[in-house]
Amino acid sequence: MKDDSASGTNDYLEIAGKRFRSRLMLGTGKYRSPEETVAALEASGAEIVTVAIRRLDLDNPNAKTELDYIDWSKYTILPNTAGCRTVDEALMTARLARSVTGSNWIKLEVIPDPKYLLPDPVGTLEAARQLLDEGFVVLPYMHADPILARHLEEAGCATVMPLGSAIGSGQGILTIDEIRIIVENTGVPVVVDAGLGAPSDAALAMEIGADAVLINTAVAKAQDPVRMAAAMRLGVEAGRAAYLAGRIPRKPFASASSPEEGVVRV
Amino acid sequence: MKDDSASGTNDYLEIAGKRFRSRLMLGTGKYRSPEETVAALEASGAEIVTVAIRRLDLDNPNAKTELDYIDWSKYTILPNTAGCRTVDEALMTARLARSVTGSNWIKLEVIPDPKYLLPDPVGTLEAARQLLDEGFVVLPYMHADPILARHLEEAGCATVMPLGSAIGSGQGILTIDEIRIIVENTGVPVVVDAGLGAPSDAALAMEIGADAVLINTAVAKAQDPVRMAAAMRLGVEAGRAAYLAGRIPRKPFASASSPEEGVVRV
Amino acid sequence: MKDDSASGTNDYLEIAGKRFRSRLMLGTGKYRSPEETVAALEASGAEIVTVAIRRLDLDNPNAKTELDYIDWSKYTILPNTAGCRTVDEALMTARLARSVTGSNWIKLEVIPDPKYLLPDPVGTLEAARQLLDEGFVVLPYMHADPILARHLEEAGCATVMPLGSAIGSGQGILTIDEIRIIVENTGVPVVVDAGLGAPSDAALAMEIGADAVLINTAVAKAQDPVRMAAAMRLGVEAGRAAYLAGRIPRKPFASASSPEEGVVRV
Amino acid sequence: MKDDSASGTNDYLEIAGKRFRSRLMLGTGKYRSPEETVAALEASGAEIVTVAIRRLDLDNPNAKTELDYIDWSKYTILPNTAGCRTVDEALMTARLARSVTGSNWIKLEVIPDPKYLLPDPVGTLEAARQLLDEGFVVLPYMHADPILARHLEEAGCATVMPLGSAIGSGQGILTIDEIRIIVENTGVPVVVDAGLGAPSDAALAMEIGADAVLINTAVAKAQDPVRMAAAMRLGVEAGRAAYLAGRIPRKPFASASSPEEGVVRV
Amino acid sequence: MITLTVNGKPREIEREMTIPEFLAAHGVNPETVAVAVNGEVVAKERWPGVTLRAGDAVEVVRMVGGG
Amino acid sequence: MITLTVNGKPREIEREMTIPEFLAAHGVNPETVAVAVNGEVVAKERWPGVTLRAGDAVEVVRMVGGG
Amino acid sequence: MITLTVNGKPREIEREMTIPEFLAAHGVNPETVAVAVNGEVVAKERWPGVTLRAGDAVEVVRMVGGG
Amino acid sequence: MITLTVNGKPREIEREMTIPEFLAAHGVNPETVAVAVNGEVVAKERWPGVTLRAGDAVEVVRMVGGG
Repeated sequence: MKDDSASGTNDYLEIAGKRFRSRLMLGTGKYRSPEETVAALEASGAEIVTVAIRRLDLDNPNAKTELDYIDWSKYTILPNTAGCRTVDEALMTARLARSVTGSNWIKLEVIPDPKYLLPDPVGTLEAARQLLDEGFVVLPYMHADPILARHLEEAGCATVMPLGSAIGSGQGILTIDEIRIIVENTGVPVVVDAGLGAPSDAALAMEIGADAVLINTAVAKAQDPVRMAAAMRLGVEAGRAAYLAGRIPRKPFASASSPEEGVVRV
Repeated sequence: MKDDSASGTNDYLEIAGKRFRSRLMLGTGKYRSPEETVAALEASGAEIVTVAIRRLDLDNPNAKTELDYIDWSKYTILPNTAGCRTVDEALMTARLARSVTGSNWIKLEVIPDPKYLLPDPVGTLEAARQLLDEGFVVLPYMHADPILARHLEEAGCATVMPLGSAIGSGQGILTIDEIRIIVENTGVPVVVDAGLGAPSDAALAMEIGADAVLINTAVAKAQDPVRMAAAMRLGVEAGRAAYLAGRIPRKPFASASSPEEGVVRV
Repeated sequence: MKDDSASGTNDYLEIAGKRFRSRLMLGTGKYRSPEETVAALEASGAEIVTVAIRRLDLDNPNAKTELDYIDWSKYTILPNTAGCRTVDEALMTARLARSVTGSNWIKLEVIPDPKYLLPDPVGTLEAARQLLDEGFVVLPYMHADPILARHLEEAGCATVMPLGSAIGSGQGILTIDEIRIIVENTGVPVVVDAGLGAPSDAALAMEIGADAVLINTAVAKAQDPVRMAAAMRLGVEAGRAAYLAGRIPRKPFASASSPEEGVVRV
Repeated sequence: MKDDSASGTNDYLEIAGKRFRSRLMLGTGKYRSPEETVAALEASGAEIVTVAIRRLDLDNPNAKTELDYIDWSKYTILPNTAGCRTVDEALMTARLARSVTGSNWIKLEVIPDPKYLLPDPVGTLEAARQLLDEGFVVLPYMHADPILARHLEEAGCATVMPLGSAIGSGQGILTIDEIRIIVENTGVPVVVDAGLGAPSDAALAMEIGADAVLINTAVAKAQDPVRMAAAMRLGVEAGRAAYLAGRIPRKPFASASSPEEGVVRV
Repeated sequence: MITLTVNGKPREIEREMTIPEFLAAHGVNPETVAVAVNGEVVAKERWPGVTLRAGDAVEVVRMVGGG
Repeated sequence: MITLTVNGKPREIEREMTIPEFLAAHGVNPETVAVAVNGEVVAKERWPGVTLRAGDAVEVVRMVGGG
Repeated sequence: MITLTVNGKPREIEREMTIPEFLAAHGVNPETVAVAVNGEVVAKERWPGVTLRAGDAVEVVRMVGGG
Repeated sequence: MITLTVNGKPREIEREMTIPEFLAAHGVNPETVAVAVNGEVVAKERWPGVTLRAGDAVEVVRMVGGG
């Protein structure tokens, strides 16, 4: 973001004491090629990038992945515990993630159901508490439940990451009222994660006061991921600028934009 | 827009043979000061700017208006017939507009009802036909009625301008399905006018294939109109780029963004 | 409807001087069998029943249709001009309908587009004026355009029949704000036609003040059309009773239903 | 409900081994008079009726309340823990409720926030487990979180009671996708509680497969509560019948209800 | 043999005939149909006086289920 | 005179008394209330055996309309 | 003195005058306005040839901010 | 030959070996992986001191693209 950006020069996202100019976090899953991954990251302007932790294929241990093409000096790496169904799996994966990345940041996901991929409120809170005890910086993925957000913040999480709609669905933000309440009541950054399908969704998240968004599928699976990454960046910047600019209230009625007086009558 | 824009260098809006880089048309009503009007126009990147035609106060004929501060060499002026309740009033206002602006472009509005400010489909079509006969370039404001759009296009209008929601209401696009159908079936540019409240609305209009949007109240009445103008510009660019990039389909179900294989099990 | 009905004994729908207790009009297309058609009509409590006019197969002129099984002494027949793409086709079909049914009621449809099946505002108004001149009682199907509704009412139509959503789509009422405005401004009965998929849709139409609804596909194509007809009847009655009962306003915030004072504190 | 009801004679709601014909639970708060309370209960057909537990005013211990006018032999009483902010308050209130009503059914609410009145997922689960240990039949009020619903069912709750929208707001069902998932995955009855404003909302809850609804404010605060109670009854019956009848799928496109062949062409 | 256009398609009949004769010749119950000739609807009471001639465009319609 | 905390507020009574005596002294219909003492709900059949003493925290509740 | 209807209201002027004279008399910058007389817009090049007479309905309009 | 459970599946290795030996034997770049043994993550600096024995459950993981 340039100095003459629409959001202004002093507008930072701050997580666990670290400052970021970009409010768009990008995932690295599901791209068609490593080249696309790298170019999309570049176009997005993202500074925080998520990765997953998976078992190495010992019969083919040096197969390159998209991640080998990324210049990690440019990004803050955020490993996740995606795929973990239980607290124990999430704890183990988080610890392995810390070992492999050298970073203590973790995007915590405890997702018992493989069909709807919805996070477990109780398990997530339990795992968060344990990981916080172990010194992790925890960014928990969660249902857009304002009271759960409060519990996670009180436990010491660095952000809350409420979902907009089902992960990978592109349905946008179906939890808008809940996210408004979370924004109003939460002291740590609110990152809308899951379900965002287009820049309009990303802009909307920012307009209602979210601090950032995390996007993966909507970029990786777009017909032109690199252009979509640029579009998402613009959408996030647009929404943030609009939030700072103070939008007009929604009104149930019309009001003319041209003067009502002085019309030529026949 | 720079050459390295997200939409690409060859992406033009073309109306009546004239090409524009910006897809955001801006209105000039309701600003708090002339300075804000000028700065908002600048920040928006708009190339087409709407004005109204009103009776001169002969007792105070040289009162300056916001329009006196605008460098009109930079913009294509688009006078409207806002406030006209009948076909005859709209015709008279259009002819006066041509005389005062020296341009034959007219944003046609025939709005019989002062409360809901909804356009008259029959009167608009009748006035459009007359003005087209008289050599005007007609951009008609209309309900988002796909069959009416067809009539207006067949009559020779340069664009169609379906409403998103009640003018000035900031409710966004409540007519999304109709606008999709209009986009699919219309050969002239589709400009979504009225009701857009935030960049997310503008982006959405562009994502579903609209060619441009027209905004006034949402910028003029924002707490910081200049920043909101910049935000709207970004939103329009984001939506256009996403349209060109090809968004993922909306799906009713979840799909994981991280690999489902290879998760550490405990 | 019984005397102790939820809507009260003096609640009538009146169209062109004729009174009805039922506010559910039912179509007769697309059922799986004549028996189902008859039983669904019975279960629905409908008093006004729509039919289409089609060319007779002269090579098989006595093939029975579902309509031969209906006791027409119990119903007011309402022929439509469905399938007519132009004003002339609609006029011809209306005149043939009057000849074959002996009734001068006509549900007017002018639908140029075979894909989206959206009505032509200009053609519908033109045809309505002609048919009114010829003594028809005209019930025009229309886009939910409040100004068009006004034109049709001023022309002398007996009702207006705005669409809820695309015909046969079961999407419910996507035009809710427009229908509210039509209800507020229209003196003749407002009948919501097209798109209703379930009793909740029918109830909603009535709750916002519509005078009646017309349903076909949602009953005929339900898995159990007879039970769905009964369900729609209940839905319409529920919505009408709620309209008369005066619903609570929608509020953006919560308010407790139990007393806030006197809670046991620990 | 009569034998010839739209839902059929063998359609029961069963909670903790007890069978009910009515699927509408009614609250008793906020009515304007005891007479209205009694008449609304009667008109609603409700068999399960909620009450709150509050401290007695010892200086005026025999002040009559609306509840003194109700013939409790006709209803299953369901006391709630409304107003309780913590697990301990809810436990104490539940135990007092059992003592005062003689019934071990409890509608469990743990609501820490007095502004948004949203339930605590963690506290509710903890209180539910304790009350189940003490032999209560627990009907927990909850956010529409499918994983939380699973935890509560696994703990042994007799129902789950997800919210439609903010309590008392009349906004209807904003959590429709979540409730669908809960219905699909839950073995105990799903009762939609909070936010229902009109029969269309109640019908919608039943159409998507909820087993019952609980309503208070929308009846008590209607302009005519008794008629609204009757309307809600009809809405619930309509929605249940439609669920059993199998509604048509929502489709994004139109399909004609009259035959496409045989139209008179001019 | 003469040729009419009936319901949009050519149809041969033996000779010129009135509308009731035409309907009877095709086994059509006259109660259930309406008839137009050359774009004009013919009221039922006028049917006996209208003779169908070569080249006439005839519409014969009935009610069917519809919504 | 001794002082209890009843429903969150101090209340003086003449002397120590059992729950039924306390309710009767205040004109309360015992059928319609539940009672907790010092955080424990007291089952109705146990009321006669429970004496309220100075400093006891007593809750006396009833049903009211609620949803 | 003669009376015109200007912008919907009566307005007296000293004498009959052409449009440029009328505008000058009122201090109006002719660059910024359009003029209609009796329902017809008068093109600027025709202004000098059009004389405003008693009873004429005159519209003088300008651009203002609008959307 | 001894048998470990590696990443959930049985895997035979020649002999007991330390983690760095195990990784080297499989051609794994130790920079890119993390290792857990019997449910405990082993910090990289401790790898040389940990010997894998028959029946040990070993996890060897890497980063992959994910969201």
